[in-house]
Amino acid sequence: MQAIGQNVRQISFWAENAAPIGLVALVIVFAILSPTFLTLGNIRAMLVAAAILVILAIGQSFVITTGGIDLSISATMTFGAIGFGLAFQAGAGFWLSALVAIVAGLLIGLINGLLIAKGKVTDFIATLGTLSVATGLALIVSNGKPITVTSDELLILTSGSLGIFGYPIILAAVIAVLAWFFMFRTRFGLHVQAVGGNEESAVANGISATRIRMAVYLISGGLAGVAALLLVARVGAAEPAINTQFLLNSIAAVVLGGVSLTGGKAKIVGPVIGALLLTALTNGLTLLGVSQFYQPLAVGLVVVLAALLTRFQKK
Amino acid sequence: MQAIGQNVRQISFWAENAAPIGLVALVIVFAILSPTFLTLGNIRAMLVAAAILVILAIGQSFVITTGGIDLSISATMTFGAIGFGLAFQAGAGFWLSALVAIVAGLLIGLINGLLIAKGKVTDFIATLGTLSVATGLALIVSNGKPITVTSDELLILTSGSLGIFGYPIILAAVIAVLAWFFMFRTRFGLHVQAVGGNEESAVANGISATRIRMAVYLISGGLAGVAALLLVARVGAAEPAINTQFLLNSIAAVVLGGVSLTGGKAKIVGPVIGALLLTALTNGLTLLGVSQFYQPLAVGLVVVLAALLTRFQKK
Amino acid sequence: MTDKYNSVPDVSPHTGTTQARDFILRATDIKKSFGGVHALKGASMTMRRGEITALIGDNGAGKSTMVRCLSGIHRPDSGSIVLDGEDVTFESPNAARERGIETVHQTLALVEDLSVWQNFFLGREKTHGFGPFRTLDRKVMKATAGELLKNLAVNVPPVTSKVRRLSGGQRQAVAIARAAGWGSKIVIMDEPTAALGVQETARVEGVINTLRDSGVAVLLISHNFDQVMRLSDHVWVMRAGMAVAERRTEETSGDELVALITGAKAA
Amino acid sequence: MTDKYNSVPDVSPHTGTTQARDFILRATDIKKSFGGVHALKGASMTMRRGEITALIGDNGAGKSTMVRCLSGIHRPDSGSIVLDGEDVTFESPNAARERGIETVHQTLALVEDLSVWQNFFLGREKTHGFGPFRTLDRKVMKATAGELLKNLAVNVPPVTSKVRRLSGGQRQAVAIARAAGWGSKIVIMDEPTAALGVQETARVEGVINTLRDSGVAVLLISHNFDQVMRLSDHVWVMRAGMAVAERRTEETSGDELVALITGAKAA
Amino acid sequence: GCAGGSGTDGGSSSKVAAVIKGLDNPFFQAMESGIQDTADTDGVDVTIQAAADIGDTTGQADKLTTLAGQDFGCFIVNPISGTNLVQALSQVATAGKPIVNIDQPIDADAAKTANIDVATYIGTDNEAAGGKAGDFVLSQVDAGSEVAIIGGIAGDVTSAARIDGFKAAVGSDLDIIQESAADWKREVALTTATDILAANPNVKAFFAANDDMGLGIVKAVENAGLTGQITVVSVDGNKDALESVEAGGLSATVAQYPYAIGSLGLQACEVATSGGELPANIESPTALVTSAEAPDAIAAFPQPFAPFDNPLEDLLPTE
Ligand SMILES: Nc1ncnc2c1ncn2[C@@H]1O[C@H](COP(=O)(O)OP(=O)(O)OP(=O)(O)O)[C@@H](O)[C@H]1O
Ligand SMILES: Nc1ncnc2c1ncn2[C@@H]1O[C@H](COP(=O)(O)OP(=O)(O)OP(=O)(O)O)[C@@H](O)[C@H]1O
Ligand SMILES: [Mg+2]
Ligand SMILES: [Mg+2]
Repeated sequence: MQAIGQNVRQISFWAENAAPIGLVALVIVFAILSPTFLTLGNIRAMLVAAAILVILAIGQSFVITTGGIDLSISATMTFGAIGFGLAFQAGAGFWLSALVAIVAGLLIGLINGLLIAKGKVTDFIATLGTLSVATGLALIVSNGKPITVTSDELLILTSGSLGIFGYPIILAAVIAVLAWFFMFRTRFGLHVQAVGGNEESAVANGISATRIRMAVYLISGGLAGVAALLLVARVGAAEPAINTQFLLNSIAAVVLGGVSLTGGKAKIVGPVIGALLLTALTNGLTLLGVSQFYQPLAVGLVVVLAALLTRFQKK
Repeated sequence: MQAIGQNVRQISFWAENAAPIGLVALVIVFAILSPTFLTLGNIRAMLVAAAILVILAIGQSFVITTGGIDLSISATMTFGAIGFGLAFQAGAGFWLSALVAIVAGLLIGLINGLLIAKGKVTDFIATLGTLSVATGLALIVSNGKPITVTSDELLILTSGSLGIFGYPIILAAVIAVLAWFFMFRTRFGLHVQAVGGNEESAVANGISATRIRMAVYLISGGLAGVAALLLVARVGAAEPAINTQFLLNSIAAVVLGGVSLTGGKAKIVGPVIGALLLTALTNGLTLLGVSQFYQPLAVGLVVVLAALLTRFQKK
Repeated sequence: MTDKYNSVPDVSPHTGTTQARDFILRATDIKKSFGGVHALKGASMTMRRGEITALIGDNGAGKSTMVRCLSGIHRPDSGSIVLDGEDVTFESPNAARERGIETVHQTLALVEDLSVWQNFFLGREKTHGFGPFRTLDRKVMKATAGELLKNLAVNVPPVTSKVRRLSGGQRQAVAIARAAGWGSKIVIMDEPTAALGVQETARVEGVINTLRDSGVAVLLISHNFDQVMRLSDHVWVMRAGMAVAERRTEETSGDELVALITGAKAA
Repeated sequence: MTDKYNSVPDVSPHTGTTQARDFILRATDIKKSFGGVHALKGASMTMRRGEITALIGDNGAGKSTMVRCLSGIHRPDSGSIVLDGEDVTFESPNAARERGIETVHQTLALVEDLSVWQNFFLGREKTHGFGPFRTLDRKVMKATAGELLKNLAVNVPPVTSKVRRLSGGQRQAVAIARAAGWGSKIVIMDEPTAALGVQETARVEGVINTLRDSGVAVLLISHNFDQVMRLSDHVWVMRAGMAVAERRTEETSGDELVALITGAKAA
Repeated sequence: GCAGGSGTDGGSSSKVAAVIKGLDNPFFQAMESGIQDTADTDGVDVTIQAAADIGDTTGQADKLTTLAGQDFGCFIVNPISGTNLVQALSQVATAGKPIVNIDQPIDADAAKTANIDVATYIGTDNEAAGGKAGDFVLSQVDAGSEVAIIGGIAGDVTSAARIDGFKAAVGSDLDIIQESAADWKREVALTTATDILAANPNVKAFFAANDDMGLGIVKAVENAGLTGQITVVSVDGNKDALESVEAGGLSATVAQYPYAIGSLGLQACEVATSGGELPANIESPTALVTSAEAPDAIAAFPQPFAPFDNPLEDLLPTE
């Protein structure tokens, strides 16, 4: 107790925990302002809504831990969704189509990995390129038309739940637990952190930076494929439109979660909470009936404030 | 002649000059495929269309030279355009309204500068925040409505020309020359490069990294304000729409121009050519009647290829 | 031999004659913390005109922090610096340089992507013209930089080549020539030969002697006792953020210095 | 005394008795270029069982490049490395380590954001469990790291603290303890004491002697002649990418070594 | 704000929630005004939310889900795509609250699968709107003339419907030389149109999927000095487009009267909450506005300029 009390007085305590503190603060404010906010129904809805962003943020977190960035993540999700839609339309059934979505995501991840790890192209530019490429491919293969998908499995995925936890957020939670396990309890995760912290030293100790980089972009692509499933389930169709919002939000969630963009410091819980925070923010603003025009302003201010806080983190 | 001949055999020659080589290659390809491409009319139109991107790329180039990035640049332009529109609507006249646009851009630049230079917030996150903030502000103050602007001065700005050079591209060229002068012939420019190259060393030599960073974000914001003028002149209205394309293209232009995202290496001509290249690419694809679906793919491939080339640059 | 830690050595007991005005620099009771780390806990030291003063101590003793305080990079939390009899506070590295204190930092403080001449004049470039259109006087700067480098380097690099292309020794030469080239009163060198080979080390030691002979006071930080004994006139010993002892070089020995550094000998 | 540059010293003339099997390592005619820079132009050298071999030379002579070739970071463009009588090529640093070559790099090769024990086992972590769910055996690794560090450091840092928080001396201790702790045949140390204070340097020299006494062959790169003369049994001299001379330490002097390094003396 | 409601708590509230497309487009702003103004006149408490932009399918669904948990008596939805709101709506349907679908129709199959019963659909067939534009172009240019189409973001549903309608109407009578995407943006459309004009000097007409892009094309035509020689038609009927039609810039716009759609939507909710029966489909007025009709249209803006028989008039609860 006392230890915590002491901690609280230090600014770095606030900085390390910007995301959970921000989340708690938001919850308190919204709970006071809106009676609906803390109802079970709304919490359930919020969690389901957060699932896609949580999964993307986890993928992004692996990439950012190595000091990279994946700008193609939401375009990859779109591409995966179209892959699912086409496979399903062709009669492949749910499971095979899901596989196609994930493979499509892995494909873009592979291209990113090859460009960045083997081709030594700057992450920013490589993924900016694949953003365009994935978008173009999604448009071309779908002929620019949304593909309506009606599948029992998808219906179960969207509407099923255990208590207040809908299946999407349960899937996201399972992924988060696995991600945490791999990041902090296996050699692979340690090597991801080492490459992000100091690539030269990692290489001198026999770690293959090339393989690690390949792996994180594959993870991010694969998770974008999984997110594509939830996306198709949620909107009931595979659409070739890009969801730019998801890209910026996935990065914001990771940074709000206390991960430095320079790499080397891994976090999984932080980005998950960051994603929840961003979702709660839009949810609360919607509940309060705040005009659409003020919402980007509010999101921007929260991001900037959280970033100002995180800078007091201990090195 | 011989020196050039020798150079041509070295891969770093191609890498250093990825943008001009790419531009020449594109021009040759398109000139063969489309008889219209090299007509005076089309060249004039292309140059005018490129002006906004050229100006944004120059602003972005200053920021990237310090190792930063300005994600808010296109949102700032939108905000500046709305500033112009509102001032003009309020009867402020062209020149005063233009001043308002530039001041609006400088304002966002100032916020970026304060957050990054004084607040030590990561550039990526700070400008991601101001992207949202500027977008929100533009929507709020304009009430989300486009503001039609009919001004003689704007008309002259869009339609006037000297030979095949329309006034917008002349304005962009003047800005490019000034930018080159300040970057390579003044203390300020040298200090920008020094801060980007090695901030600690620059500070140890008495350069104020804080002031330099403030300055580059102000430059980028101010130039976004100037670009806003051209945008309003071009479409005849100030619209609160977000122009994400301009953001990604401005960064792509700078990187195609051979500027490293890690900072320290300044270029002005490169980014200008990069901007021309991206404009020529869309122009050519449209002339050839390439399907809209294939255009993102083509742009993505060009970006990736150019990035693959630039990695062979000499250190 | 000084009476206590951090005594202010106005009149140094072992010479008996040194007057305050002989000290070109006197730093008194300097404190500096970084967050929870107290790098300097009230350190005092002096430098005399025309002498080479050595500053020695274990890793993390606070030598570089002291140097950074003297050269205007850090501002001490408390304490005073008297330069040439005048109380000074340095707002910036440039302020220190304008008062005649040049520094060769442990990290060299070069910008790799800039050329040799640009690094040479970094932060105090020569310009011509007026107002915002003052342009860099490139010709003059290149000529001056080339001139000054010639005295020092074994293989003089072209002044227009980027520092990135230089070898470690050449870089060190650029940093030292830069500091030595401004006709200043004090030159501080933080481990200037740590990574240098024999030939380069000999050159640098030559430059240090030349500086002294031309009346410049030199502060030399070094872990190399032979070098300290060979070059310096006076030695200050730091331990754990304090200056714990001083000696005339001719009156001490390598062994005594080791004992002072490790704390085996009190002061 | 060797007949020519880069002669392959199968039987070293000045001892007359050394047999090929006494060499634990023999690198022959190693070449390595980076773009246009020929860092190694056909350098040869040997190390003997249970001896400390010193490698000296000016800045940029190619010492670190040689070390990187021996430790699997670089793959030589040509040339052969014979380890314990067996021709080897190292695909990766791990391959070299598996064959018993440990290295303390000039840059230390630590990851600042990882803890001491994580750095200690970096690249060869101990795990338990099976398949993709093999987990790190944190307990064992922490204990081992703590144990090995205790022998070396003056102030032993807690094994769970991040390397970022350690002082320069502590970091060096971690890097050296890591290399020394694996019961290997050869330990290479690239300027292990360059930035260390007196106490730390003494400790490191102690470790080097201990390693030799336990039968490990040590390759020591150093600019410090006193250290080389004090510690080593055999000295190789590099100049401009070539090994230009070798001496038994007891048969040479600092002055001769300087002459060999600078090229004042032919070989 | 949403204070001062006349809603009764529990059971069937008379509060109305509306979720529409992105407000960064004047079309949807007019729709919002239609809903808000009507609510103000009728004393209904309404909450309006919009997607972040035209591509924000999930964001829109999230917003609807958020509102679905509150005590609204009726929901007005203008989905971005045919299916993106279906899942969120199933919750509304389960609670037995009426759903009024405006503008973009909800995919019928998906609605059936999810057991969603849409009280009424109000809107204009986007395909029909495109068709009207096509008919107009046919009447303006010679058969076999070259015509170019500029759509919204590649892959957008509304854009595709309008373009399909246009193509169906012109059939093989005109030569469609090119179809480009201009992201719904004026500046992009301007650049694209300029390029198309350069490549195809014989192009006689442009069709744009919304007014903003239409105005960009007008500007391109003007820059090329071809004003009056090239027919430019777009869809929406925004104020600045009407003004351009009047001034001789745009040749015509197919007005969809988003204000009227919004207004009808709210009235439909009033009918539904008071227990009235709604027709399954309500066709909101559309009209081709050429320079002849433009002054009237501007005068009546945002209301429809032509007399319009409101099918809900008689059904509305009397106060
Ligand atoms: N910027 C800083 N932030 C935090 N701690 C610092 C900083 N600079 C120095 N320190 C700490 O202050 C102490 C003194 O460091 P300093 O660099 O002055 O030592 P030094 O005597 O120069 O050592 P060395 O011989 O290794 O160069 C060390 O504990 C160091 O970690
Ligand atoms: N990765 C690299 N890329 C390009 N050049 C390199 C690289 N590594 C070393 N060199 C060059 O090879 C030459 C030999 O360098 P090396 O580091 O081996 O010298 P050294 O003998 O260790 O010098 P020092 O005493 O300064 O450590 C130098 O000219 C150096 O610039
Ligand atoms: Mg130091
Ligand atoms: Mg070396």
